[in-house]
Amino acid sequence: MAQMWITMGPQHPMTHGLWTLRVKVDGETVVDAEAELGYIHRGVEKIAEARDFTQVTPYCDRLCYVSAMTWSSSYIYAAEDLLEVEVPERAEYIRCIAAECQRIASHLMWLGAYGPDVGNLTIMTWALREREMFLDLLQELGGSRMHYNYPRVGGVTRDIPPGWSDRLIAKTKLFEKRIDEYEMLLDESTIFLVRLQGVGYATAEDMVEAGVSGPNVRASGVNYDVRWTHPYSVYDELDWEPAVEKPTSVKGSDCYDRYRVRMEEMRMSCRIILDAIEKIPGGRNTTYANGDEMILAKAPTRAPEGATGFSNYECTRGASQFYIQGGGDGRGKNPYRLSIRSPMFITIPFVAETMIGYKVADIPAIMGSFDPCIGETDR
Amino acid sequence: MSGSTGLPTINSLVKEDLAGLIVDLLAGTPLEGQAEAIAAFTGALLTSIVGFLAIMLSMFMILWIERKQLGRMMDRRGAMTSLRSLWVGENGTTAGEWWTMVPLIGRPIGALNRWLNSAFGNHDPSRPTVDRVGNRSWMGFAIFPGFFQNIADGMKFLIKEHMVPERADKFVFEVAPYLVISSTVLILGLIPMGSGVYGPNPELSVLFAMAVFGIAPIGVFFGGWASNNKYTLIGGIRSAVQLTSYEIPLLLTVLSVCILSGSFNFVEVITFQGQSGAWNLFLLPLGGALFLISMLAEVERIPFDMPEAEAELVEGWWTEYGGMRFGLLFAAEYMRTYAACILFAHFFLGGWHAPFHGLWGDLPIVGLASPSILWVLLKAWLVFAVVFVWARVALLRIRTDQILEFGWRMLLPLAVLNLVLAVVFRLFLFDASGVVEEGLGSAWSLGIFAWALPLLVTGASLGIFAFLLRDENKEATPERMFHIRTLEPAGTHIPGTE
Amino acid sequence: MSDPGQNYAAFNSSALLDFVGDVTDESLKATRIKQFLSVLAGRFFNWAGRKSLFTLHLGIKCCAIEMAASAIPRFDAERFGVIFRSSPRQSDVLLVNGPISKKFADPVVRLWEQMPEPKYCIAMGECAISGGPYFQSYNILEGVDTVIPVDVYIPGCPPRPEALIDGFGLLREKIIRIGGAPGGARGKPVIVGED
Amino acid sequence: MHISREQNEAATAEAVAAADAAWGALGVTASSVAHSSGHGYAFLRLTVPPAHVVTVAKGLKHDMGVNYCSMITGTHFPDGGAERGWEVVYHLMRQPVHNPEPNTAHVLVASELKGMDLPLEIEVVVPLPAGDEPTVPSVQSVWKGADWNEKETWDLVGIRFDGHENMHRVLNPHDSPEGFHPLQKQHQIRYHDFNEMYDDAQGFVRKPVDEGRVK
Repeated sequence: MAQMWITMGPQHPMTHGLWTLRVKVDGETVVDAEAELGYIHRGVEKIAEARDFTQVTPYCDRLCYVSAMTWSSSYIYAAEDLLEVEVPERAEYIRCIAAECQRIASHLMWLGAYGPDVGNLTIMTWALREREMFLDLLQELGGSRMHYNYPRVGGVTRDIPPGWSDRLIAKTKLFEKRIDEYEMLLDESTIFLVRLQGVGYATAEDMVEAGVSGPNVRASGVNYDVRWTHPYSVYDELDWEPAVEKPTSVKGSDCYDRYRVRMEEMRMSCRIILDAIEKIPGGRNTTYANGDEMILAKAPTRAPEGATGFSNYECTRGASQFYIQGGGDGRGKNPYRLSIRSPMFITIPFVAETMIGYKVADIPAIMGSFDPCIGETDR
Repeated sequence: MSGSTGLPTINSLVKEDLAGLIVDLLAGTPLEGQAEAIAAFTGALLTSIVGFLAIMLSMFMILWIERKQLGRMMDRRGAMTSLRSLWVGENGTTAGEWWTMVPLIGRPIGALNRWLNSAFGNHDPSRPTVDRVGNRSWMGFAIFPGFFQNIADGMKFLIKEHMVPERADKFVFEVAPYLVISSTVLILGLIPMGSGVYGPNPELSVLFAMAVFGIAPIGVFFGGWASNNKYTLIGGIRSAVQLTSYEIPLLLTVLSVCILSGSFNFVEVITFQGQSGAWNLFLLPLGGALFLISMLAEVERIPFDMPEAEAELVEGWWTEYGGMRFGLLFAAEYMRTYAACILFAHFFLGGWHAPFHGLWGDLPIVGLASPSILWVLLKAWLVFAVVFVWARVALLRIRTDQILEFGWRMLLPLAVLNLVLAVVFRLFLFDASGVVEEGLGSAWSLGIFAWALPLLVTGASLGIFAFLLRDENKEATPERMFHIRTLEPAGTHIPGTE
Repeated sequence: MSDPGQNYAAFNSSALLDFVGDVTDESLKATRIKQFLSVLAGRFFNWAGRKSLFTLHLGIKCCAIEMAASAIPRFDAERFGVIFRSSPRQSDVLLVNGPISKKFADPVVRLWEQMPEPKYCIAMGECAISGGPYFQSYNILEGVDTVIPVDVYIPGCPPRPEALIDGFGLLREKIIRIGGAPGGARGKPVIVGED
Repeated sequence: MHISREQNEAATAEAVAAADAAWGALGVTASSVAHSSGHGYAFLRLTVPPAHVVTVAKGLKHDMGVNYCSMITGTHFPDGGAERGWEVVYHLMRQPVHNPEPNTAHVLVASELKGMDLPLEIEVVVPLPAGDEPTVPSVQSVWKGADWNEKETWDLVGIRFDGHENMHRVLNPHDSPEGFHPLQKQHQIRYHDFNEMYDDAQGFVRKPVDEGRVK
């Protein structure tokens, strides 16, 4: 049979967003693949040049719609580096807890989207059912289901509401049991193992060379995590360690390893949450007023001319980085240039290369295991 | 069920009373000579219609079971559509005074509509969304909530535009659905629905039904190829490969059933199960499992739904079909599933025989209170709900090469083993004197008691199953146990590079 | 035989059908049964069309996640006949849930044209309505209604799943009014939450 | 568990010394700068003349173990003077990542890391002279991860990367006008007026069938 190009996308169930994967197939085997991006390029970097530092935060929420809290926090760290703000300890704790809640919600969204990729709809409804628990918690903090606009330059918008910590602990402990339920559905199924094991190999060194980061690298047996190499929040005070999966082959991690590492990471996030909520300064049952100095420090609105800010943040899909040059329009009120480093932008072309040699039916399994998010990719 | 209890059954009504009536009516007319033939034809036609209607009307039941069972297992409520809004309108908006357009009986309909609206209609239009989301808009009662969803789907497809892709092979594109649908309906025509409720009853009806079952893949392949779309092309090829390779274990299993029962005829297979004392499932549990697995593949449901693999092939081979063509294909798929369930009931679950009917089936009132059609339908629904829907909820989609490997390397040897078992049972362990027309048969007694062989086989099979089911300690063996055992593991072979 | 796709039978069956159709039509008209039937059947088809809204599985941006959330246990849009299909040929509703970039404007129009009539378009979220937060962007159209006629607008950034379900409810109410009217006569678009 | 501040400062100081020794003669200035957010960790900032970008990149890759190119930012300074009309900033990482043996994990322990294994952030600033065609040598051959970063920087900012193979637009439509790079400062956020937008070459003319029915 002659080789042919198949264009998957932009509207395709596999893509998890809006992009195009062009694969060249020989029968059922993928011979060549290339990615085509830019279908939801919104020009956030250009828009941000006409917004002041507070107004940029909602755009960063909307960069990655699955993990809004981590992306806006990432931007906030860059802005604080630029504006030289000292953040109160309690605010750092709240940000850390909120980010870990968001990490769980994001991984659950990944799990829910991965189910249909390998042909099971049940895990989608189950995972998204538990995701609602954490969305409710975040909603109490930020007031919205998805885009919270919660971190501020210098702290957080509001303190945790009364009774929130109790609900957080109860739901987290419930969720730890639900993870076992998912594993009973998936790991106990031979079909699941047969579909995922031995498929989509990628070694750690190749991934780092190509610019992949985050859980995808940790699945290959390396515990490189920005949260401990360049600790940014209170991760150096908490009891945790990065989730690592041991790959079974010299060819690196396969889809199953990447699935396992995300499940373990959800467990680790639960551990971080339970640890952090007990250690929070000011007590977990107190609620400070908006703008109290315990949760929000005074921040300047203008950046010094020529100053730069940079943040390196472990997002749910890898290291997200922001680079801001101050001193734009409005004499320093706006960023002069806001540059966003999206982990998936670099990962997607790498995944396209990873697929070569596998079957057409493996494409969604491999693609989904890397957890693509097109919102941050296209910016 | 024997019709000897004195009360009329469908069989006796059609075959005896109606035949007598026709013969009486035709007496004295020029057709008197052919009266017997006409009566037989009319009887066959009527029974066919009854059986066919039973299947077609209960089709909606299958779809409903799937929706509800799926919803329950996924922790959802599932479809809730009722007929009520046909008259009442959507909440917030009533249907208006449409009845004024109906001539003659417009006013009574209007009165009925007003009454329906006040009784079951829009009680609190100020909070429609809250009611909808909280599922509190169900004032009054609903019969089979969600049952009418499938009717709505089908009716909607009727009014959809018919589109043919510009570059498609139009003739084949149009013909392919009819190939699939007509062959599917033909199977249902051959399957008996109850004791005496069948139209044609050819001597080799099992063989004929399985042959007809094999026509649909051709239509699938035609449709996939003619759509001029790469997804449908791959889907069609996958379908052809999968269906042909699973036909073989399926046919071997059916062959084993026929050997065991000594006939290629549905009615005789079922009657044999009723008279010999045990259903085939308890004699050939392996055969039952093989039949279900290969039937899952034949009707292209999860875990064998590669031809329609949503994740990579959009909608598979029917991606380009819309409107009523798609609606019919969709219905045909469920008809095939339903036919598979009924076939399983016939081959392995004793057809229209009630459980333990040999013990109590002769009691006059009880025997009649369990109509044979209902038993067939109940068994088919049970098989569908327990096996087909549950598999869809709990399992994932297998890859094409794994499907083929599973079919050729595991199912085929097992099917041969099953065939050998059936031959051994029939040749050496069968006691022909134990086949009785009434009461408990003892054909498989081994000379001990009536259910000796079935109990033995079932117990042994359950033991083997439990042994295979035990949890392996996956941590103990670090190397992956679940690699596909192909010559070249996945990811190592790229065509054209050697 | 100008169009070989239409007449593949050896005999001309369409003439026969036309003849039978004309005769039946006349007789129905004469007895006023036609009006009777068309009102009742029209109601029935209208009910079917609005109770079975297959939605194209098209995820553009944030609202796509809420679209997925509307299918899960808590909200479960399938209760109302909203089922997501992947092929535009089998869909009734195009749910545009994100900004339309210049690169995607052509594909989205193509998706719309691939859907068979009667079809409806819902603009979900600010981006699809007007460009939303990206209204100033160099790469984003000012709403999907610049390229596709929209039936229902669901404001929100993103709208909650309840709002999406309400949008489908309003679409059903609209279908009661307009029926499956193809092309024109679609009436004004509906906006969720508007008094 | 985490990398301590002392380790971070030692690594940065060592890197500064190494960079000074290696490329001091080429006009490369190296300095250690501390972030003011987070825990104030330091990073290495290099200012490199455009001619020596590939030399420095190869040195970083092979001598200092910098294996990760995470971000390339181009900036347009229309009033930045003749020396700094454009600027390209490379953000690089040193990640101590090695392939583990099968069935084991390569777990790094912070207290045992030293020398070239310590994680490090590097910021390489390359000022470019003003002009219409800012050009910088490509580091695509040094880091694979720089490939799409350079494509994106060319697409959005218009910095040319000499020696970059297979350069094409990644975010903007392929049929964008030649020379349209939206992040250059002479472009407004949206410079089209409404009608222009739908009539331009890559935009889409309103469909006649929709005329009068929408908006």
